[in-house]
Amino acid sequence: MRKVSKLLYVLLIVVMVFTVVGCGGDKEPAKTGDNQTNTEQPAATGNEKLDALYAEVAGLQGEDALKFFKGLKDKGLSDAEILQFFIDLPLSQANEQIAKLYKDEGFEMYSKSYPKGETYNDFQWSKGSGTKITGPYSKNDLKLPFTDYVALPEGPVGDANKNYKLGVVFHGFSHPWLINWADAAKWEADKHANVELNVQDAEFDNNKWASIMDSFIAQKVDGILVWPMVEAPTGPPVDRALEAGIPVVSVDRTSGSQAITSRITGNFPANGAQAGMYAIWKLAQEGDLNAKAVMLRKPLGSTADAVRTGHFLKVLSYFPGIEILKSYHDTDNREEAFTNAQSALQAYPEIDIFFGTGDHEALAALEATKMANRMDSRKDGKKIMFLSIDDSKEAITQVKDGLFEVNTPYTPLISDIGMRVLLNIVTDSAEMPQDVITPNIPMVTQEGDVIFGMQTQTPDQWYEYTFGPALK
Amino acid sequence: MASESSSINGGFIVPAKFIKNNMLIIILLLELIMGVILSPVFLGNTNVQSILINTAIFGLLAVGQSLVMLVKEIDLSVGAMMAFSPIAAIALAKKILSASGTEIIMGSNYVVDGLFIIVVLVLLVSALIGMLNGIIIVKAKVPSLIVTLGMLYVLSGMSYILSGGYSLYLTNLKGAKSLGSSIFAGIPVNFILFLAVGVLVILVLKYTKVGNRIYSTGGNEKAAIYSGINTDFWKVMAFGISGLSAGIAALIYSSRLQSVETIQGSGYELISIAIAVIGGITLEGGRGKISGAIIASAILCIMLNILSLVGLIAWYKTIIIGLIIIGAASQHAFSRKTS
Amino acid sequence: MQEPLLLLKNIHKQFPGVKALKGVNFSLEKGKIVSLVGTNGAGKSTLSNIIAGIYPPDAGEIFIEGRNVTISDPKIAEQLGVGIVHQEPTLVPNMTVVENIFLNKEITKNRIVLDLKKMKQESEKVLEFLGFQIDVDKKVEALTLVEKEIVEIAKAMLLKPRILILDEVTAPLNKDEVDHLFKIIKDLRNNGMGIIFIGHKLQEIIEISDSIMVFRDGKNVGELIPSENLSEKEVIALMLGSILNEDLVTGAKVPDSGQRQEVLKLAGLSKQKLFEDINFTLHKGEIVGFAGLKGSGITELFQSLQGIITFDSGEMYVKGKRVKFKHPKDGIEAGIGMVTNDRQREGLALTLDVKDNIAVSSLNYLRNKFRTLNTKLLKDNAGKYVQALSIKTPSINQFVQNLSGGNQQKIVIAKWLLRNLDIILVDEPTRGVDVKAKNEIYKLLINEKNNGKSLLVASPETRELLSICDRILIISGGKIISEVYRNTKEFNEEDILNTIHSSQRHCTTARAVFQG
Amino acid sequence: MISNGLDDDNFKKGILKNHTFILFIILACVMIIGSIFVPSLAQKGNLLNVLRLASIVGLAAIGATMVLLVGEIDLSIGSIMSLSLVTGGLMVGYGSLPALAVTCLTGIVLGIINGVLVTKLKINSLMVTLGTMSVFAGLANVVTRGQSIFLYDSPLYLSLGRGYIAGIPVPVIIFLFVGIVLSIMLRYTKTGKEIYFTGANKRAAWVSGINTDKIKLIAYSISGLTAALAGPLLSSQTNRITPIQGVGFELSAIAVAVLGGTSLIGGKGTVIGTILGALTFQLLLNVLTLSGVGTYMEQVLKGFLLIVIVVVYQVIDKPRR
Repeated sequence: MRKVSKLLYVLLIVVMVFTVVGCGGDKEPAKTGDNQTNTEQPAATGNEKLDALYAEVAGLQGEDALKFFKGLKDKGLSDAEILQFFIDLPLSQANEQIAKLYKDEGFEMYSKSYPKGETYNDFQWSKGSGTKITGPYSKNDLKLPFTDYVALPEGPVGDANKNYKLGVVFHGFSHPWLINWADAAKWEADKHANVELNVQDAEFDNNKWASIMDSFIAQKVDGILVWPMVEAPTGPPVDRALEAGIPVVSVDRTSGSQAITSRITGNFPANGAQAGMYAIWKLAQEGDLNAKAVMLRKPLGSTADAVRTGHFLKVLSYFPGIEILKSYHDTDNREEAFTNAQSALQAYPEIDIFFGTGDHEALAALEATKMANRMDSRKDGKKIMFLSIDDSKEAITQVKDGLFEVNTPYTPLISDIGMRVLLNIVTDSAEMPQDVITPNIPMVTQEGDVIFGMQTQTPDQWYEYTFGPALK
Repeated sequence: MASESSSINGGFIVPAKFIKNNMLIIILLLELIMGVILSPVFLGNTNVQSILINTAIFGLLAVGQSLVMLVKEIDLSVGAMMAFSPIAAIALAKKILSASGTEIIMGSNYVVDGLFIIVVLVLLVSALIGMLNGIIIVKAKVPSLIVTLGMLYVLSGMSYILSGGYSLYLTNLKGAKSLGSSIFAGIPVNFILFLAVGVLVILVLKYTKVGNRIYSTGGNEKAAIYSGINTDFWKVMAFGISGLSAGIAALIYSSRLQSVETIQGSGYELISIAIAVIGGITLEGGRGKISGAIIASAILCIMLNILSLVGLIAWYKTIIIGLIIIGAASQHAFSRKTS
Repeated sequence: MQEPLLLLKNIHKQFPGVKALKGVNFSLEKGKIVSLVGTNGAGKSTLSNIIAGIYPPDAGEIFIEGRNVTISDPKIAEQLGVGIVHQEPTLVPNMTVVENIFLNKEITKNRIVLDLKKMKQESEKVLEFLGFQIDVDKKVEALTLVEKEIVEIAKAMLLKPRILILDEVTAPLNKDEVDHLFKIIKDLRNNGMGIIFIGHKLQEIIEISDSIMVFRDGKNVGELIPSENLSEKEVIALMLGSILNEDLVTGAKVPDSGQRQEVLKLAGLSKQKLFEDINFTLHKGEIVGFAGLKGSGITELFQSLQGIITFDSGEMYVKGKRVKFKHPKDGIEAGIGMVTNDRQREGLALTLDVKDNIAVSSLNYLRNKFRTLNTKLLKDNAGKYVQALSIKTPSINQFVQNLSGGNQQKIVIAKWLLRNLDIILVDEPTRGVDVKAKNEIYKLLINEKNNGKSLLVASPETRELLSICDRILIISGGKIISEVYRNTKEFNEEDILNTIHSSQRHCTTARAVFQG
Repeated sequence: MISNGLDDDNFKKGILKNHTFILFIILACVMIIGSIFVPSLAQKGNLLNVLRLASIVGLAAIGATMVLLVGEIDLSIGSIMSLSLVTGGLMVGYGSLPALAVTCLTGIVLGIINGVLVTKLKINSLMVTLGTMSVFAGLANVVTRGQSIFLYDSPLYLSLGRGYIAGIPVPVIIFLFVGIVLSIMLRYTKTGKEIYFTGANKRAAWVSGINTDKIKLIAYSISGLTAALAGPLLSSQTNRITPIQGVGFELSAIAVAVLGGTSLIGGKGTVIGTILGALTFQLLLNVLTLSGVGTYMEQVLKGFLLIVIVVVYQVIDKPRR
């Protein structure tokens, strides 16, 4: 009996010890994070026009900052430049809470390492372009927005009588976003008769991911297209492939390998920044720059979460009136996000903004709010703001129905770009840059408002490009 | 099932017995043949090596799990251990070394130094946690399923807290790479390490007192106690070794991917149990051979490899694995009945 | 005079709930066989376990050859030269005979590596000494009961102990084997070993011991020196003490042959390797005994009558209706229930309470019109039988595991009585039951017979059958070899045993085949 | 009575040895302490949320309890939930009722499959259900091709997870209904007693004329059904069915059952206990979430509580030998 209790103490102590160590552990990245770069100075973007603007805005805050933002259009910035302005906007110290949060979580490091730059051949995306397909795996009706980007004609590629074997490794044949990712890649490959594809699912196990890479290397495939879940563990396998002389192209997330042949990145920064833009713009519309926000976030440490949240906070950091009530993390699981949202609604009687770093999070927040009958619980009966990311048909429909204020698209339908880049490389028909940037997609608002001079899209304009199964 | 039919009609007893006793090896051979037929690259160097490394990782877990099952317990915490032990070890090493002024973590998540102490700590931590499992179970006399399930939650939670969700790079860690990818005579050193551990365990069980201790503890605990064997001690040992082998598996895993991540090894506990079962270790305790578990781990890894070589969608893989488990379990059930 | 080999002074031992030993004094001389007798829970096994170091005494001193020792665990006992054969099996099924005999006593070369060869020779030597041929590389689970028991003894003998404790070793052995064993034990005694012998079979005890130590609730109450004129009655009297010991009840008058109604008829019932060509008829209101050795197939015959196992060939009629049961419940529905010889394994749910254990087979009849259980009815009935069978329990909600062997046995019987079966098969009605409870159970059975039930009783203790049965069938090698009626001159222990042993063919394997 | 065997004579001692009672105390403590530190805990809305979530995991846990009672274990609960959800989901086109019907039906069928494998093939249930776990999970993905199925147009289906009847969330009502029915079944019917007896001593039960195979089959099909029932409650909260909805659910279910005082050896435990277990489990998580210790610390404490509670149970009902 006494033994038993003694035991429990032991266990307790062990747990506590590690917890203590742990607290040390998870502060750590932050410190070095801000040692590396002093966030006080505006980051040099290489774009004089923008740098000048940043110098101007640095001192401003609250109403002044707002006025400055509103004035951007008159300063002769194009829509794209306006968005770029908000993406590279340096952190302001005006809102201590946000500035501190930004440092503590080491967002600087993430946004620095995330590829930025010009699109290949300065490609500009025009509304309505793209190709309708039926997902080979999901059987969804989809429209790939960027089929003209790094375009590649149908029919055999490279040496017509050579057969090109390509490997594709990703995670999640049980995950809507990722299935559509695979759909786009497969569709592109199927267009070319002499391309043979082997698509493998590593089921969110990076060791399996590595094994599959190795089996591709063993098969001496001509090229590999990958979706790395996280950076660190996916570096070595990619490097092994490169050593074996097999080009590797990553799409969306980036791998730990610096030498990777080419990487197609989405636009996490644009997501966060636009969510921030919208929040400020909307608050300004309502005439009160004071607001309380809850952030429902993807798993701690995932690039998507860090980069999006970071850029969101940067924009908000100019407005002292904004308070971040709390961050809740989930494991990419809508049920968890839902529970978190419920708790948030219980813990905080006043919530003006729900920011979700993924569609799960925002949608969960919406449902939780509905169930708690808190939709219009802000003062003078205003509706709670839902800032969503990831343009699933489900999410866009919420914008259309006026339940979500905004959705900033992040589409899986970019893997076809990756596939084309890879084909170009394996057939050495064109020189490809290491970083292939996908065009930023303007956010989707119910009315297609103009925000700080930037034209946004209506749900109907974007709907055809959205991913996932249709609601109805 | 061959054993079934034949043991009924006495004629084929001998071949039936042979098949029954060497079932696993036969399956393994069949698989190899299948692999060669289905894929030209199956026997290619890279492929073989990646199979071997996987076998090493799962095999180690399975060996530990088998020992625990031999003493009639079960360990669900091995998977979480694979993430926790290296993360905790690095966190501790950081604390310890920073006292002596050397920072082992650079750029927020690049581990650059202290390989040796980290390795030692990994082994230490994993063994200790394993033993902690055992101690709780024997002292408080509570079912291991629940204790280790609880430990699974605790450890995986701790891993996140300790690492803050960041996965750590070992790419700049001197020696880590060679630990992971050094190859001896075409065979990954890690695999040799695993074989060494496996063979050691087998020999110890067969040729020293330890074997009798373990088997009697699982086979008939009361008898063991009446013969003056401290069964509690051996149970704790089994859990300790299970933890330790999970630690070693974690080292192989991390050195292969040259990184430490919070989710590594999640779900492996069930795979390790499955392998042990396929290898003929039963939950009744005191039955089965470690060698079986080792072969079984090879069987499973080769199977997975073949399936991915022929490019089958993961959905069907899971189904096949499930069927294999049921098949194996029932096969043992039958052979037990007939004997 | 020289120090006694073993001397216990004022030993106390308390378990949660019970005082097992209250100041036992005991001494064992070199070259003596001392028997411990006493009703269940008198403390015999507790004492032997203390000597064997299974658990330490709460108070008291132990001297071995005058040296005051504390035996904190079995290993130490071993070093002090104590060897013990426990009442319950202590072999590991999945390990070989050698491994079992040498469990925790392994011989090693250079301290680490096991010396398999040597151990093999050693264990063969021991077995040879005991006069048995057993393949030492066989797994224990493949052995017969007898062989297992021998291995147990070999295990205890291995280190040539000075003190040997034999707790209930003779149970599974047949007469010859027992005689053989006794011969060996006597040799050992003559070589100066001190032997403590624990048993229920008083004849054996009187036959072998130099002195008999009688225990009663945790104290040793007296010592008897066996001699021609020491009768079991005296021993029993001392065991029971105040409890007056009426002579074993004798079965009431044989029902007059007039209205004898057949309830069970077997014609050529056979099951391979277990029993063959069993023909007999059971009448309403009679008790038929089955005398035979372990492994003579009686247990399996009974099992096949309730459908616990199925017979291969032959015909079985219940009340004239031909039946063959595939499942125990078929037997019960036809009115046949078996009180198995292993109540803990096959009779009771120890972790459930008395009322549920009594009611479990009769739940169909304890339901109200909503088809749910009528708890009141259930309690009443359970209570009724607790009364009727005078089962000693604080309440019908008591867990069965907290009751004594006798009371547990009664609960198993009560289960069938509540179900109101016509035919009850009782296999070893008094196994592990003390003398007092024995008599109660005999009375109970006879009482039921008088209420018009029919019973089959099997028992290794012939006198038990003699005392309650109307006739006795003698089984050997799975065959009925003779039948004796009460009030005939052959209806006595000697003749019956003679019949058995004269005809006895070794078929000890029968039971082993049936393990599990 | 069966569960904790209160002796009429020493009732006091009994009550202290009573798992349900202890659990109740713990629950009360969590409630009181919690609401001191986290005021928002005691709010009606919050408690309703806790109840709703508790009902979902609780339903599955009741099934787990049934299987544990007969001395077996069911690791496939989560996969059964996913598979039955998606098969039902295929029917939402034809309306909510057929969808729900199919879901429950599938659940029962899958449960029976488990039961048959365990009883007929006589394989250790942990192994069987470990196998069926991955088989069912795989099938769930095959059925929907890994896709989600949306429920926006199935108000009835949705109301399962979100609706209220007389101010009480529907899941809670379903949960309590199932709970009450089953605990009546366990206490006051033949099957119930036979379930306990089978769990306590299978061989004895068989000899006593109980069809143990049938009993186990029943237990497994109940487990399948409850798992299938819990599914819609879960998915309707978030408007969609996914083929991975139930992943990991089996472990929480078993954990809750054990928390409720169900023994892994069999023959010991009550539905009431499991219900309380579910409440405690969920309330604790809720307290932690509200007090903001963070998702990952929650997990740690969850595991810690689990270990502590089984130790406590073990200590209080150490059998006096």
